[in-house]
Amino acid sequence: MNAELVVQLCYLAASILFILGLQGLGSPERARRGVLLAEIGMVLAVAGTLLRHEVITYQWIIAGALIGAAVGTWISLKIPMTMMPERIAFSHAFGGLAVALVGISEYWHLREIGEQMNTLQMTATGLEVLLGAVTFTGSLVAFGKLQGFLSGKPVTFKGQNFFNLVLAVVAVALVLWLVFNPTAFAAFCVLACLALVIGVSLVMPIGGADMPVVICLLNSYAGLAAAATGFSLRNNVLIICGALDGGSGFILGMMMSKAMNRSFSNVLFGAFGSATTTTVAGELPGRAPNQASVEDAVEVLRAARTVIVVPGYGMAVSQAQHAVHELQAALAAGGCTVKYAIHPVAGRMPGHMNVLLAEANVAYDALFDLEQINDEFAAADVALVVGANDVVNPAARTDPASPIFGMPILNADAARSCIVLKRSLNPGFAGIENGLFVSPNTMLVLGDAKKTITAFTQAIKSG
Amino acid sequence: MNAELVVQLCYLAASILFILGLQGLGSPERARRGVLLAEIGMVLAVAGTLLRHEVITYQWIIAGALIGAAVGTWISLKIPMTMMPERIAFSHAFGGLAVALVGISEYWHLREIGEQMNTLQMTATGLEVLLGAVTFTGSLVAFGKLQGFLSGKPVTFKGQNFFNLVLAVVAVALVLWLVFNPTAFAAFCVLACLALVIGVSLVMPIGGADMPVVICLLNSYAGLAAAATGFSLRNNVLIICGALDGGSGFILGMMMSKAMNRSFSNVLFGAFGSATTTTVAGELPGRAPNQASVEDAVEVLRAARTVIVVPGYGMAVSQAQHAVHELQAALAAGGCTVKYAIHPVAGRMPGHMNVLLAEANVAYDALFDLEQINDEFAAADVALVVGANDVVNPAARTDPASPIFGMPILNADAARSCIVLKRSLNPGFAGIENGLFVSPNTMLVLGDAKKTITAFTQAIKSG
Amino acid sequence: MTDLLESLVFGLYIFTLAVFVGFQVLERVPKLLHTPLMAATNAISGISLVGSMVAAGSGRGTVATVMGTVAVAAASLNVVGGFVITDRMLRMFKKREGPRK
Amino acid sequence: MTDLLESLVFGLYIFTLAVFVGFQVLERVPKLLHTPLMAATNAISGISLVGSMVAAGSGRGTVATVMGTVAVAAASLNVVGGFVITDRMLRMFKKREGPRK
Ligand SMILES: NC(=O)c1ccc[n+]([C@@H]2O[C@H](COP(=O)([O-])OP(=O)(O)OC[C@H]3O[C@@H](n4cnc5c(N)ncnc54)[C@H](OP(=O)(O)O)[C@@H]3O)[C@@H](O)[C@H]2O)c1
Ligand SMILES: NC(=O)c1ccc[n+]([C@@H]2O[C@H](COP(=O)([O-])OP(=O)(O)OC[C@H]3O[C@@H](n4cnc5c(N)ncnc54)[C@H](OP(=O)(O)O)[C@@H]3O)[C@@H](O)[C@H]2O)c1
Repeated sequence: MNAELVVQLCYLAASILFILGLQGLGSPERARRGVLLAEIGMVLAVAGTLLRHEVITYQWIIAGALIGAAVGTWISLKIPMTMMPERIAFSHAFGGLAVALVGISEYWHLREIGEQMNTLQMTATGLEVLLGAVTFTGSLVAFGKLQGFLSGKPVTFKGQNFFNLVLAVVAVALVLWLVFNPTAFAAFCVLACLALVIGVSLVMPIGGADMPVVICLLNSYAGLAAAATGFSLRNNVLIICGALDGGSGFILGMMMSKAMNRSFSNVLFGAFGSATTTTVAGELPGRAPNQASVEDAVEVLRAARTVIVVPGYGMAVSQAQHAVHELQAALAAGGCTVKYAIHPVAGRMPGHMNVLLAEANVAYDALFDLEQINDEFAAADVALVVGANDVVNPAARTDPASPIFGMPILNADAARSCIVLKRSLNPGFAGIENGLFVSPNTMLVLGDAKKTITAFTQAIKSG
Repeated sequence: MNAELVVQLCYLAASILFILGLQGLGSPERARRGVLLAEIGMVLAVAGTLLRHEVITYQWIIAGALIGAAVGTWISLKIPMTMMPERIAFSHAFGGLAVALVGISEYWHLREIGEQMNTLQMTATGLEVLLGAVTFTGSLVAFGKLQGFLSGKPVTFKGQNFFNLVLAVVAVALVLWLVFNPTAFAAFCVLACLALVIGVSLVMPIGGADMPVVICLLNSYAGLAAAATGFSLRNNVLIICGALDGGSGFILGMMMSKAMNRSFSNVLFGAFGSATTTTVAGELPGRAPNQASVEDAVEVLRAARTVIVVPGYGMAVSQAQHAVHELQAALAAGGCTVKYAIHPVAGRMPGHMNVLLAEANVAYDALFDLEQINDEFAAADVALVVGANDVVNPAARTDPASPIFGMPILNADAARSCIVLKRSLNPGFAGIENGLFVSPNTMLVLGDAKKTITAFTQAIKSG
Repeated sequence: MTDLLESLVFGLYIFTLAVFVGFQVLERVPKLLHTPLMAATNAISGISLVGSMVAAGSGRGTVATVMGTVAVAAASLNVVGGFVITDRMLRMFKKREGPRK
Repeated sequence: MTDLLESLVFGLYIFTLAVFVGFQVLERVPKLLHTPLMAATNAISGISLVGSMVAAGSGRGTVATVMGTVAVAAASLNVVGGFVITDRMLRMFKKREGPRK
């Protein structure tokens, strides 16, 4: 009994440390200490588990842990910051796999020793395997699409929604069946395989650019699966972490869909992906965009006292964050104030731009949220749009027919002049034209953002 | 089993509703709906309990509930808002009583049927009876002091701290003894009586004005006692409510002691009351206070474009809140802007001034916290100090020797002129002189605040 | 896990989590509403009613029942009184200027 | 209460309270740190390691053990990888201007 109490107290302490750790992420100063607390929590949880009397052999645990830790460390140290969305999809896949395997192995073990699960265990294990396996294949597909192994295009066929619905109903029916017939091994196997199929068929129809929302959704599923494991193993730390994890996916997904002006229930119930498929070209005033050379733009920048940089997905594509920081330094050396305006869904992941700019040593107190900075554009000399598009599209304010109408955007068009860096006249993620590019006080400098900015910096330094 | 499940789900729902209810108190718009949710939660909890199979007779429950509800409603409808501190002390006493009686009756019942408590139950019951009984008598003494039944003066004798310490040690020892000898009935009785004594001897030495901090402390004790009941009866809703209640007492106590510039650990460990006993008369510039007549003050008020009212304990004493609102209306009719500056510990209870002004129909968006309004005094024509003293004492900013040095205060002295209403030249709660009263741009109008303000209003209306 | 241990452990989990929830919720209550907050937690603390009802209504002999009944009365005084006064206070908080007398 | 019912009920309490705690904590994470947050919850979700270890280390026959071992590897990949990358990201967030290259 005493060892058992120690185990339970370890788990309790771990749960507290995880919560305190996430609380630490409430501010950048306390964030690293928070992560340290969470790490200690994880060590305690593992140590507690090693003390459990069921655990009698260690070699397989050690082997698995060493392999996992080695691969995990290697990937995490090597991966460039621009590939974070891929990395997160990838690790959701492993999270789902682990949970599903725990459920399957538990079921298998009881079957081997001739016992059967009680109602609660069977319900929890069924949901655990279902959600875990869906997360596994779903995240793999998401990863493939982001990475380019799979076509980023939505892969659809007629009746797909109906097909998915049928699969989901069958899966739930199988779980119910198992609850009343826990020994129905065949049903269990079918459930597991079906869940793998559901994961694929849920994510295949969705366009690559919509992946971030899908990933948050899968994050929530993974959390729920872990919580279900907690119910079936009567393990509270699993329930708590599952709830924290599921909640984080849910909150980030909600925030994203709000900032993208879609109803979250649409996102939850699979109606996303539509924006990519229905490309509505908003009507533009028949003006030609005002293309400008690097020299013209540099002249404007030299005269500016305040510049607001608006980074977007294009900055990530061209890895221009370091170049941007150098430009900031060059401008600041000339006495100009440089601020960054970060739209909540700029890039392809919540907080994407913040991490990239932090990587390039930009101090985070120079980064401002939409609400903080939007009124300052009117007083700014230059808004420098580095590979952003949808998040500065004035149609969101003015054109009720636009698919992004109502989405809060950065008022780059309010600045005295606006310099836009992009490679072509192609639209951005939402697939719609952008009136900002043809506005008279916009200068469009075509070309890769990194190259263009480096050229700016050189010209400003040498001049 | 099914009835049991229903009971448990009622309790779970009740817990959720209590949490949502307190969340509602996060803003005045949602507060009433929040309280409604909490009420529904309470109904569910009671309904669930009636379904429990242990509960077989209803007449005593109904009798008790009717009496309690009738008395509670009557008191709550009749009591004037100025008596809230008394009312809260009073109901803590009943909370402590209920918890202690539950523990005693549980113990008695098991003894009668010849069973004995297990370790967990006995620990929890011991703590429950201890904390409950301390809260009971402690709150009664606090009530008596606030109400004037008992002398508000600190009642002390030599060696008191040592005496209290001994009592506490004995009580804890008795609990431990009971854990190992749950059938020691005599020890149980001694524990209960001793706890009653501790409650009295803990609160007697503390001055009437320090009661609010004591009340918060007793609130925390009551919460912990309820949580202990939850452990002994294995009732989660009790544990959750106990934690919420204990947390609220703790947070309010911490906030108060911070705003009063005392360390909370001092307060927790009984070092409060000291400010009342060590009356340090701060040195004042040898100027005589600038006493003024109602007419002089009215002249200044008539000329003012912006007036900031600083209410304090004196407003509660003289029940001047309605008069203040009428003055506000009269001034506003003349085109003057009137705002209220609410210090976090003005009055004798957290939020005291807010409730009084709300009672007098003052809109809550005219009330401002210290941080919100402190910079506005410099631009105000008049600071009208209605029975406040310590919270506007500039010594807190300037005199390191003052006992309130470092406490954040309202900068009433920064206004162009300052009108102070009080009855005499006596000091306020902290017992120290106030340099504001002798400052050259202060006008001191002596007299009861309500009478003075009514005179102001009449003069302004008629003029 | 023994039964005893299990209820201790689960109780500790619930208590700890409730403390977290409580702190986070209560921290966000504005100073404006601190007095109603005190009254509302007072009402909620009347939840000991749930324990008192069992003590009063389980047919446990005179002494236990009398104590239970007194506990029921004390707890329901808090519950009902606390909610009534909280609501009475909150009704007074108004955003726009109310009618003047 | 039956054993089964009790663990269901306690589990529901813990889940519910944890959801409250989670929402309140996560709502306060600034947008600035949303990417590190995703990585950190990723690491924490590796807590399924705790279940995997039992599956891999309880001497339950080949099939169960192999599955358990794979699960341990997958979960510890998330735990270790998640914490490493979170820390790597957070180290990049600086308040004052860092040295320029
Ligand atoms: N952040 C999230 O969490 C999230 C999640 C899901 C969806 N989204 C969506 O993603 C969009 C984000 O908006 P955004 O303004 O950041 O990006 P965007 O609208 O996708 O536009 C990116 C722009 O960058 C340009 N670009 C690409 N590569 C470039 C390079 N190497 N050099 C210079 N320019 C380059 C592209 O134009 P060219 O091709 O002409 O160069 C394009 O106009 C929003 O619609 C949002 O709803 C965001
Ligand atoms: N709010 C809380 O939670 C709390 C809790 C515990 C302690 N406290 C303490 O209480 C104090 C509160 O400060 P405070 O400025 O509000 O009050 P205060 O410093 O106690 O002063 C009250 C003033 O009101 C005057 N007064 C009393 N009755 C009056 C009447 N009928 N008409 C006009 N004036 C009258 C008194 O002067 P005369 O006697 O000359 O009339 C006195 O100067 C602080 O020291 C604080 O630390 C507050």
